Amino acid sequence: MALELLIGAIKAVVVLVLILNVAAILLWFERKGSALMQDRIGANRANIFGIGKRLGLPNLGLINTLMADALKLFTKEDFIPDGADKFVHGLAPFLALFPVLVTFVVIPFGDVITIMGRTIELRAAELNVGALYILATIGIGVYGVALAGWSSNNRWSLLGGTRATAQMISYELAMGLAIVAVVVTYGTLDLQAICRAQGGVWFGFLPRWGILVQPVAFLMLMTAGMAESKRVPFDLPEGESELIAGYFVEYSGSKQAVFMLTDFAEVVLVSVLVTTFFFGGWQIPYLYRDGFHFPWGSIVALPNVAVAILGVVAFLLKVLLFCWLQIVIRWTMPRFRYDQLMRLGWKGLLPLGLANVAVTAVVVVLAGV
Amino acid sequence: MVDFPLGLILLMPALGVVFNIFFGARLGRRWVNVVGPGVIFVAFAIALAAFAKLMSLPAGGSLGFMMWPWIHAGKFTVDVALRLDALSGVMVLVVTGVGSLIHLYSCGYMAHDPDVARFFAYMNLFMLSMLTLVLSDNLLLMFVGWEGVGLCSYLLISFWYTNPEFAYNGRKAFVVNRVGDAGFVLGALTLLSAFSVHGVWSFNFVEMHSHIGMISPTIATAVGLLLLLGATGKSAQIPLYVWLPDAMVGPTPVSALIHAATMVTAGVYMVARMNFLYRLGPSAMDAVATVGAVTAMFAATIALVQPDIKRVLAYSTISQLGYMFLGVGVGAFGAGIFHVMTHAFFKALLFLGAGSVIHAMGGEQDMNKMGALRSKLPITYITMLAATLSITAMPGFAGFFSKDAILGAAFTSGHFWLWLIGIITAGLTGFYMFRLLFMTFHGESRVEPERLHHLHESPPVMTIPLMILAVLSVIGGWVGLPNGILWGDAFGRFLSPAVGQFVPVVEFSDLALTAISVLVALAGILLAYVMYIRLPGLPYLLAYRASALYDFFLNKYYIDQLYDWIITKPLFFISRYILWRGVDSYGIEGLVEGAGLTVETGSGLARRTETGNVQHYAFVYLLGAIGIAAYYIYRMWQ
Amino acid sequence: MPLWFFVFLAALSIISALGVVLQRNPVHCLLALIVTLMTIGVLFIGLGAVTVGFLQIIVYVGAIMVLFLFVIWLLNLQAMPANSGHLALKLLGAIGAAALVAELFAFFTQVPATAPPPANPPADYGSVSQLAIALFSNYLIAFEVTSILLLAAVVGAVALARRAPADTEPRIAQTETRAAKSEGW
Amino acid sequence: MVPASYFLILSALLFTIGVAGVLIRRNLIVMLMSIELMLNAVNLAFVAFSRTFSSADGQVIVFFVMTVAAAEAAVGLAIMIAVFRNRETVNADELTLMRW
Repeated sequence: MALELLIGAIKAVVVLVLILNVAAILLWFERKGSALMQDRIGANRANIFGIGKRLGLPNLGLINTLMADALKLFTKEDFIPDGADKFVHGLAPFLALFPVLVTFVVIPFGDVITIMGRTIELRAAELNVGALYILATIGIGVYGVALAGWSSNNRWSLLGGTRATAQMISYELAMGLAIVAVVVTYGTLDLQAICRAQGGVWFGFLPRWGILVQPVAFLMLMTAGMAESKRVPFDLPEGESELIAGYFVEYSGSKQAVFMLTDFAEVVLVSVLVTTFFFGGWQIPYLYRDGFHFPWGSIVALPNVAVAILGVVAFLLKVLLFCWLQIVIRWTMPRFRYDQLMRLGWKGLLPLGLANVAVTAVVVVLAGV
Repeated sequence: MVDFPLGLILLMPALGVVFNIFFGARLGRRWVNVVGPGVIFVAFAIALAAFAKLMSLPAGGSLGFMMWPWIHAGKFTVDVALRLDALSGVMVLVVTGVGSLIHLYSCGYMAHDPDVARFFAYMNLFMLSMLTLVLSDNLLLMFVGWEGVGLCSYLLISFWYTNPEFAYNGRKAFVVNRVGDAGFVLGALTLLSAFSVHGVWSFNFVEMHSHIGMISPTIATAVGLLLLLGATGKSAQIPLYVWLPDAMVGPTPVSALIHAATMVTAGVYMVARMNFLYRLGPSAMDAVATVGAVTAMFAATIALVQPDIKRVLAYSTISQLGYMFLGVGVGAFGAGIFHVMTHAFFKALLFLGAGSVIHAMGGEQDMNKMGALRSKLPITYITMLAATLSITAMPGFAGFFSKDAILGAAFTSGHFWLWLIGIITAGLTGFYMFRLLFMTFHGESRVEPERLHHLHESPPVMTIPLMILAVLSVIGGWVGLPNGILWGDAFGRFLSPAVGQFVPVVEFSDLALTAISVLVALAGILLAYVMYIRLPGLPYLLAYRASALYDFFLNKYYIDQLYDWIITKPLFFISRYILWRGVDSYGIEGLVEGAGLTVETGSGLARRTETGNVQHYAFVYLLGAIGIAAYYIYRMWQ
Repeated sequence: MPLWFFVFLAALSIISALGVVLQRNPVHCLLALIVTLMTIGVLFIGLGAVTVGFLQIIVYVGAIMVLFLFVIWLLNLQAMPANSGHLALKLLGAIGAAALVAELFAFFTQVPATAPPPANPPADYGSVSQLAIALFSNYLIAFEVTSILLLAAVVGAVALARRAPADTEPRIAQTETRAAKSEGW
Repeated sequence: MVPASYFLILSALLFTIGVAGVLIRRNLIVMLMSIELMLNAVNLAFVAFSRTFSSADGQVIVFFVMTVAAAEAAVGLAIMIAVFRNRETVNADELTLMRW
């Protein structure tokens, strides 16, 4: 029992650390990437005793991102506006961050690993209704933003909060429908099972990834996910030019840091979901429990641990890839108008998702899966 | 008892009623004039057929027709069934025959009345009721007809209801009849209870007749008196005659049909029909006879001085009805019914003739404004002369035989005084009838000039019935000649199975009696001739000299005023100040409005619970939930 | 589910439920209600009805409560004086509530379910498939009717909340309200 | 394992609290919330019984209750908006036009 708890704790910590680091790295990605795309240099000032210079290393701004900003944010004054609902105002950021973080609990980041004869599922919580869980946590995620906007006693933030809430509610539907389609396809709510189902190949060479079965659902999940994460082109809740910064205008210091962290965590979450549902999660083409089985017949045997670690690495790489994709989009697209946003959500994605689910259901029934 | 579709006789007038009520006004006068009398003629034809059938049966036979079961309550059963024996046969013939003639006459008489459809509807309804009365085979159905004719009488007396006095007279007739009907109902119920004691639960005449032996004479007398009360009401005898003179305000055909020929004889018919009962209670019969005789004389005296032609006829009707009661009262039921028939002929004729006169005079009824109409209205004069001779019992005329039979029976049955009254009345009759005739048709004309120029004989539709009735008033009595002459009293023999045989107790020569009555009548006629032809001033002189007596007669013995003071006024007082102002206003309305007030206040209070506040409702809801839960806990802990 | 966990959740739910009733600010009430609902959802899961538990959170917390929040914002309801008279009603309501809870106690301490439920329910207990099978076999008609009900609710909500032609209605409404207030309704 | 009666009693308490909320609070929205609370208390009882007799029916009922609750909330809140637009209040004490 105790051992179980220990293992669970370890897994949880691992996941948490992973997410936070990925988020932090993502921040750096964002800066450097945007600088790259806009032909700027980007963050390059922070320097500790000029060590880097001495060593002649190029200044990649890592220090800015990973240390300086964090220090700055966490040492700033935590300002609470007059007339704000202090309790809710303080509670909101964590209400925003918490659901996103706990979502990762059900994400399998690898296959089973066997240590001292004990096989361990590489995910924090072995929940067999992971999909439902994800939907639930995403649903809860609304409140942080909404309450943040409301409690600040500020028109802009209230507007931002309202927009954010409306937007997230609208796109939750599309997201849910996409996930439902996948669930119907694989006939289970267990994410690990879904990942396993994506192992193996068709016609001897084509990896059985979900993208090939549910392309529509993939597009919908991607779009809806980006809308959920309220980033450009869906950043109306915080559109600087209209609402200054939307629902977290009145936040400063650590709380604002939490909001930013939430932002990136959501990006990671979207990538994770996409990876899990459509790109085999930790699956690597041709890699099985006992090693690689290439289409041309050559077999490379590998120890179980190696396979597991490979899987985790592959998972992380895929996630980072999709994070990068989102960043590229974020720096490429202009912002939607609100009516466009709503039209896309209600008139575009929702009917599409319904049709997709219907078709999927029919096909599944006919195929007798 | 042989089956015969007697129902058809009733069906005809019923059809007429329906037609006249629902289509008459729409289809117009022509149709009404065809259908109204037509149905009665058809009924008359059917009645003739039925009568022929009856004649073909051996004596004492009867026709029966069961229409439908009516009341079956325990042992008590009454059916809507008809029966035609000799008695009802005669009545049916009289009713339908005279009725059809009068209907025909009405077509002419009501030619200028806009409301003719309603008139014929009422008339047909009356025929229906009268035939029901006559044909019924049990007392209850008879009572239905009894009430029906009363209703029709009321409707027709106040036919011109726009005149308040006419409406009042109609109401008077109705109310007075109610008194009599009360007597009828009490009598009937007493009889039934008396029978039911012995296990006979029936109103059927035949059954009652067969079981009459069970009844004790006292009860029979009581019932007889009660029924007599009803008869006096319907037949306008003392003390309930007062409505008939006032009933003359109705259209003259109505007076002829209802208040002379048919309805008013219903009392006589009823007594004759219940003869088995009356035979059991001699004192009741004496009462009947006494009432009849007194009424006859009493009414005759009033008739002496009345100026209104129709009122004279009305009182003479009462007087003649008195003769009939005298007849049935002394046990000569056959003679009574005989007089009913002949009286129907000549009295109907008299009324119709008077109606023709009034028609010609443009509505004038005061004989002081008539005179010397003989040349203007020849047919009317001739026919009325025949009728007058008949009613004054001139030998050979119809009235002679019937009245003679009655008076003879009165004497030979030992009622000398009643006979004497009858004789005197005969004289009075001769006087006032010829007074009427002379004042109307003879002497010098007192007609107002502006009426003179449009004096005219009535149209044939009116005169033809007059002639037919005139013939009947002459020969109608030959069916019942005195015994020993030709075929003798065929009528009496025919009736005797139904009403029993008259047995004289005093032996006396019929011829002498006849001679006396005829002489007395002639004396009356002579007196009238003297007073109204020879010495026209004499009546006024007499009226001046004996003004007290004259006024006494003229005002009908002040009986109306008497009733007014004894009965009407106190009744109105009680009704207005005790029943209306007191009981109704405070008692009943108090109850009603009290109920309303209770509801109003109660709801006013209950209304307060509707506060419109959701939470109050929710709280009540909660209480309900608690109650239900409590109930189940109670169940659980049982 | 261990007893201590149940007790913890029960206490949490009751406290937050009381918060719903007692707090002045509608938004705080809403937050309290959200906590209650989530606790109940967790209790469902603890009882093994996993699907229903998550559905509870998705539907209630994720959708319905957000609707409430929106309306609160839309009507701009700030903390309002909770006790506007009606102390009598409050007292009676409290008494009635006490009576009700007493009765329910009387029931639930008597029900045969006092014994602990079977430790090992059927393998698929509370799973989506079990629920789905029940829904689409025994309760199919009810299910369809519910869908119709939802459609009707959507249409009705839209029809009700749509802003009426903005010229007449508000004025009438205001006069009406003013009249009402002046007459002390 | 926790006896089902504990759940039932808990649901009773929650239900009663909801009742009290409906009776005590003047704010229509809070009253609606209290109603939701009552619904959920009942749901809890249903699930407890469902677990006791390990049948799916209780959960199905819960499912339906949720659906109905969603519909009810939607319509109710819409009504509330309409009312507020007309009367400028959602105070139950001031919304008493439907009375004697």
